Amino acid sequence: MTTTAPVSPPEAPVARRRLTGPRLARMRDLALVPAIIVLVLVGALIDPVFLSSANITNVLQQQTELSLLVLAEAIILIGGRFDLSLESTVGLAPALAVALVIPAASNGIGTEWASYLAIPLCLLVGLAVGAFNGLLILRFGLSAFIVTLGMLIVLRGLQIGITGGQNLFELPMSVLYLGNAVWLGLPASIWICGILFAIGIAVLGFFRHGRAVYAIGGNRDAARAAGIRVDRVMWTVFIVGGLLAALAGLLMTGRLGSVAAAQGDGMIFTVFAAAVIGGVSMEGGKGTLFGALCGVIVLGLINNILTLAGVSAQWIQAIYGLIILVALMLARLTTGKAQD
Amino acid sequence: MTTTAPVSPPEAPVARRRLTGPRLARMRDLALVPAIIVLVLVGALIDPVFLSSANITNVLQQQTELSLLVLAEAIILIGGRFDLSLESTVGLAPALAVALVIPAASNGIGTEWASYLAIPLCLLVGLAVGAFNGLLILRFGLSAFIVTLGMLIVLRGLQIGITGGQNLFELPMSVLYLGNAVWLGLPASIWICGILFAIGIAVLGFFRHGRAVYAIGGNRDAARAAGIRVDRVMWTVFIVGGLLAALAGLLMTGRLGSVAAAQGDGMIFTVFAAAVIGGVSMEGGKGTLFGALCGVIVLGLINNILTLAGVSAQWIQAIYGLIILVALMLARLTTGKAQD
Amino acid sequence: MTDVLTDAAGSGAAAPPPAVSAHEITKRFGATTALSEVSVSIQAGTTHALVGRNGAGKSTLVSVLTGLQRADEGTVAFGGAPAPAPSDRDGWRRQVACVYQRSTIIPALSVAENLFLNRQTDGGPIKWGGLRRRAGALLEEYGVDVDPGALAGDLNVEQRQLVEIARALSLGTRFIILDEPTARLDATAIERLFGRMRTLAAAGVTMLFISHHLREVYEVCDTVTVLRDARWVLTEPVSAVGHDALVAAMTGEAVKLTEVAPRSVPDAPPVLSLRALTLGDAYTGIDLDLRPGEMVGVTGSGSSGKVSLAETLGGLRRADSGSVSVSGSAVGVGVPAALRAGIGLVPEDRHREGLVPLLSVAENATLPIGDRLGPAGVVVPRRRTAVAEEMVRRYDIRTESAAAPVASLSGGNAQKVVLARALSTDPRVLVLINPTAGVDVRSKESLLGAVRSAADQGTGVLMVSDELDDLRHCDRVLVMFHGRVTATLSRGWDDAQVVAAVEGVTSEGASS
Amino acid sequence: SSDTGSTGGGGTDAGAAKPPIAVDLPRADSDFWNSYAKYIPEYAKESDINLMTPTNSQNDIAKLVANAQAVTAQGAKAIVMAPQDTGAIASTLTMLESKKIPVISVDTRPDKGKVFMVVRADNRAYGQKACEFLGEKLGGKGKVIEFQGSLSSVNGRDRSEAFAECMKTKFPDITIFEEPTEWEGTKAAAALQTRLAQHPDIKGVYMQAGGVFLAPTLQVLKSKNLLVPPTDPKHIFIVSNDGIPQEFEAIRKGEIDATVSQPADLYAKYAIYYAKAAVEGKTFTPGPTEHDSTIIDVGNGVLEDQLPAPLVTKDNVDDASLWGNQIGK
Ligand SMILES: Nc1ncnc2c1ncn2[C@@H]1O[C@H](COP(=O)(O)OP(=O)(O)OP(=O)(O)O)[C@@H](O)[C@H]1O
Ligand SMILES: Nc1ncnc2c1ncn2[C@@H]1O[C@H](COP(=O)(O)OP(=O)(O)OP(=O)(O)O)[C@@H](O)[C@H]1O
Ligand SMILES: [Mg+2]
Ligand SMILES: [Mg+2]
Repeated sequence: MTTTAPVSPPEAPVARRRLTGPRLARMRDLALVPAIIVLVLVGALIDPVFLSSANITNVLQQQTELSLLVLAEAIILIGGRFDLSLESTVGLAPALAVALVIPAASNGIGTEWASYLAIPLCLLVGLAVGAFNGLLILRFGLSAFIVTLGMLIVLRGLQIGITGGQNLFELPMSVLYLGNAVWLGLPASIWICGILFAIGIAVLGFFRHGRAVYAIGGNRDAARAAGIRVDRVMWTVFIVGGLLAALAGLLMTGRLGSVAAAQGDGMIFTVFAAAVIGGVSMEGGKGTLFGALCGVIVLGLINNILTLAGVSAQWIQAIYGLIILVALMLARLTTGKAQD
Repeated sequence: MTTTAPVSPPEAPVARRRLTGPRLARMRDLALVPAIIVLVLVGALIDPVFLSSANITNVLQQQTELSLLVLAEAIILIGGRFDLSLESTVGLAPALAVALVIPAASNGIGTEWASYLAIPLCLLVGLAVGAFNGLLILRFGLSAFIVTLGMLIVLRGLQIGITGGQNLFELPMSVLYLGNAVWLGLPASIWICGILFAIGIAVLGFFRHGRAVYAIGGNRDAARAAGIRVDRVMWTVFIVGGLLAALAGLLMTGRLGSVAAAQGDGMIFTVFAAAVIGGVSMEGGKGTLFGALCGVIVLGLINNILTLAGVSAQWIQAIYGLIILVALMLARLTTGKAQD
Repeated sequence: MTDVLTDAAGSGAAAPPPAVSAHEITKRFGATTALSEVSVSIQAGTTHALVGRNGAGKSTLVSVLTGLQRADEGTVAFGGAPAPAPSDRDGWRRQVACVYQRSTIIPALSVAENLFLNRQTDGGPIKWGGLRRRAGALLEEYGVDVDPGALAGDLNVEQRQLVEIARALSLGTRFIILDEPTARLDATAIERLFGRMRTLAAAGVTMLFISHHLREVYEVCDTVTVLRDARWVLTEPVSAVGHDALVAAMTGEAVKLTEVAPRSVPDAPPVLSLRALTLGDAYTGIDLDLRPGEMVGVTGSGSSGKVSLAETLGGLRRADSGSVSVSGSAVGVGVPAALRAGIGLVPEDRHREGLVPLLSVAENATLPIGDRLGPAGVVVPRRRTAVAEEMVRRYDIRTESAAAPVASLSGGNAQKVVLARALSTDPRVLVLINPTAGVDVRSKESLLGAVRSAADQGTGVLMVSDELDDLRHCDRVLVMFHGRVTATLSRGWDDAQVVAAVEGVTSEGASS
Repeated sequence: SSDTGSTGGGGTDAGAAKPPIAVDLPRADSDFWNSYAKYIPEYAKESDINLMTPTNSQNDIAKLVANAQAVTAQGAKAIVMAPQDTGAIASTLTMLESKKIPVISVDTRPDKGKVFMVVRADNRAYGQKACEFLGEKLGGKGKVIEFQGSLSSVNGRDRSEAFAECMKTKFPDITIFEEPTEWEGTKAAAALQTRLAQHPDIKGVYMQAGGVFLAPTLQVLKSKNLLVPPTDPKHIFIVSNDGIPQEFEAIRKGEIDATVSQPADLYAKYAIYYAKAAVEGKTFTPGPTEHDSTIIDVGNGVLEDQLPAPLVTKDNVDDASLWGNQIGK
């Protein structure tokens, strides 16, 4: 005995009311915008100084080095890898470059190379570190976490070894320039970051090699099958990461007027926080540089507001952490998606 | 024209001489053993004191707190999650417990509860932190990385807020006891760690709920489809993690005789290093507690040897990092497997 | 289609060089030999079938032919010229396109980007609008109804498969490999694929087609190569080798496949009852009674709601309204409740929900019964191994040992582990979703045999499947269309009836 | 390009008419700096200045720079800071100088850049005093373990260098084990344990920061039964540094022998004093001051008021004027 249900007319297929992919992804990108708006409002209420162009410029300039590291880390994370050693490169690259250039009397190594070499040397160190990380991780198949953690320690150790733990403050003019110059009324470092982020967003959004990074992070085997030279692309990414970290070190050196022995120390946590708050996934293949930039700005605003509000030193850290957690929940609520 | 190969008789399938899975896994577990042997030999060469039972006991005791954190982190990592906030729990749990118990004159909060409550309170704080982390991550679907990073900051901030950034020196006897007692000729903390690791290894290796952690870390959806209560198991894991961190804090407090405002600060890097060196994967489902324990021992030996050798402060960090990298390569060579 | 078939081992000096030839390929993984001195050559313009049991080495040969893996010994040539260097991925991609057995879809990227991965643009920046339009046109051409802007991760298994096929076919290469493309497609989609393949063949494209459905081999292929235990066994025109001979070549034994024996179901109160079960857009008002020992098939086109229904029963989803009860008592929410009520599930996607790749076969198969393998939550390894070895034997799982990680198994064998897991709890109701996807003929038989014997012992079986061969084992078949059961076919239906009901064309003919 | 002048007037309403003075605290997790933080508002009230809510740079030079910029935007007329990283503050000082905002640097002397006054105790003197005390107690021979701070801290480096130099010249027969600790108690405890196993005849300890090293050191010695009165031949002589109440307590009990009291109260008092003087337009010249200290010119016109940092031993531990005896209890 069989039964037949009334045939429903061959109507249109079940409506697909779900948001389509890119739209959702874009939403996720903008997840932090409400948080930023809330922060700006709160800041303006707390102290009118907050909205002054001088203050905004300061906030932006203070975040430039962090933002370059976040740019580097975000690209590496999107490619499904990891680099902890960036924070040490921020210190070592300028320290080594400067030490090679300045006289021994100012804590240099004694080589006293021509001082115009400082910037190229600094970038070269960053490049070399990135390339070496890439070599160990990609060729020898070592864990990225552990290689770069080891490198984090080794590079910091090298810097202390080379400088004897001294700050270097007799800097060549070229090194000081970038961190201090003002172009068209804005600090040069803001321009540089802006331009690099624009390039990064364009490359990752609109160019084959940039998209390849997403593909690799999303599914390495599939990327390989699609003809992407996975190792070559990732090696480039590590090298770019090292270069960006060296550049960040250069900007920081210029801005602060010396290479501190602890320059960059402890930054990597903040770098990850900004990237992940900005929607870049630790699992690879997900997130955008725009989101990461929003993450950087959120952290910068929180810091600035806490300072302006004069929160007591005793509770400032707890409040800072709490605000980050709340910003995240906000982001979660607005996108409605679980994070990972 | 077609050819047909002579139908081979239904012979035995091609010999499969490959190492079977478990044997390989066990090899991976033992990956650090050569590194440990090399370190022991080097240590013995550098100073005969190295092999003295007093020194070995010292090395072990110094690693007890770290090892408890690694135990906690390894379980959480095997379950495919993350907890950065353990290092702050190490400080907050004993600080809060002690502050609730001691008089306000000694920087207490002023509640002056009975001092036998200190240990239970401390563990309770750890439990609560773990439960709260679990809640945010599992129920609200927030990213584990970012939740626990936020918590890391919040908890440290709470500790500074509650204690006003002071070290707590006036400790109740019960808190001092565990970090100092000697049972059967060995420090109690070594016994405690040994027993907890033994329990951990047994549970993760031979108990249903322990195996469930591996299944969850290996493939959460599959674990769910197989009837494992994924959220409940992981929540338990987070709570156990918090408890272990609180216990580590207790041992450290006892051993050092005070709750430093920065107690545990910066430990999480070392915790991850030990776990990952020990073969626990950041991707979940891989690694064993025995391996993690080996990782802890390797780091402890390196530290001890560097101290005994009297390496200059200037180069100690670089050398430390280098040795870690080399130990990794050794592990890589002996297992012959790529890491992740 | 070409009728001229040439000796695979090659004796035709006069004949044009084969489109592809693999010579004496040997490939080992550790001590496992996946391919042992296998030689295959495929004449240009033919459609060549590659068949063999699970784990015979078919996919390994594919990865060697596409340059993803390097053979330990032997050479590959395309059109007589040696294959590109291993690092020259573009070179390989000019020679061969492939639909791999494992998904190469990148979930976090859009469908359009997945289709044009690494060729989004000929140079210069990517024009996303144009890319989506091109993707839309391509998908339409292949009759795939998905939004090119959607995230690939949001597609269901079948849609992903269609996207992969569309991608491979659109690459414009003269040689295309399809590794079990039909395993996850329903009948209409398969028909569309075959139509497409015939057009390509007519245009002179060479194809290597892998499937466990021998009927499909006869339908679209010109020649067939059989692999067994990593060795080449035969290469023949399909017309020259009968079904039974093919099975014999694959299995190495001349035992015929058994016919589906008729069975009777004793009258008894239902073991599983669904009442007005409804879930959002997926399905509406499902009523069903399943008697102990009864095997009920459920089929329907993509998005008919059949999978959601099965997943609801297994506890993976939660219905909005309606009730599910086993032997009269209501089933709670979630997988543990379903297991407790006695419902076992073989989920749809073995990679996603079926298996924990790093754990051993034994452990995967015994995940739900950890509490029965020792006292007080202890899992006694010896007992687990014993139980697992029994399963390996009963379900004919090809593995080195029960302790091998399940990730090292071939697709079909992995599927058997999932079935073993579902049956490990001795369920009163067994719910299966596409249980034989990717399973070889002989294994399929043993797998369905295991299901049948479970049914014979009183387990109610609900089998969601697109495969008529599976459905033939069922006592009745429900056809779903847009979330409703639109037809019920009792034993004795013919294929056309099912296809018609699935298409929603008519259901009158289905009732008796 | 900015308009900082127009938006002044943060801080408390009470002293709205007076120019606001900003204070940045270097960290909130050390007893010493917490005491300093407590003294700041006290002395501010006493000297009747308009103190803005103190900021805290959490031992992070980048935060210090950010804070300096923020308080400048809020209209601060003088800034008191304690840059723990003395090199990296140079550009900020230049910026502040260009805005005519005087800076009082407490505890550290910036490597470069203009400051109104450095309020500091001589860290080299700390190392020197510790060396002389230990050398004397040990009779010029034996083994001493030194818990150094961090190489990247100028104060730590000054103490280490002065200690090493003094030992080398005055007590060449004393062996020093220099232990890098990064200011971490756990590292010090581990090093002490290891060294005691290696050299059971260690007779002296110099710890560069009592706040972090005191409790761990005592705990290790206690577990080795080495915490005995100075009369016992097994006694290990310990010199600490900071002058927190717990160190005094330990001195009274005979557990440690001396500490160099780093004057948290005077730091706060004279930081406020010079900040007030700076906004009032006063100037100073090198030479002795009326508060038992000397102002010296350390070069480039930078003046440094070197406050006294007394060595506290059993003899003077109950001196009520020591800051460690004024708080807590
Ligand atoms: N990467 C690998 N590492 C180890 N063993 C492997 C690997 N890939 C395949 N094998 C083994 O090689 C053999 C052949 O596998 P292959 O995937 O080629 O089989 P198949 O014929 O495609 O089977 P199916 O029909 O199930 O897809 C199997 O025993 C499999 O376990
Ligand atoms: N929980 C849900 N809420 C809303 N819509 C859903 C839900 N689950 C599934 N759907 C939608 O219901 C429709 C039917 O989905 P389902 O996966 O059950 O189809 P199916 O018959 O199994 O298809 P296939 O054969 O391709 O696997 C799809 O359009 C799907 O997007
Ligand atoms: Mg296959
Ligand atoms: Mg489906």
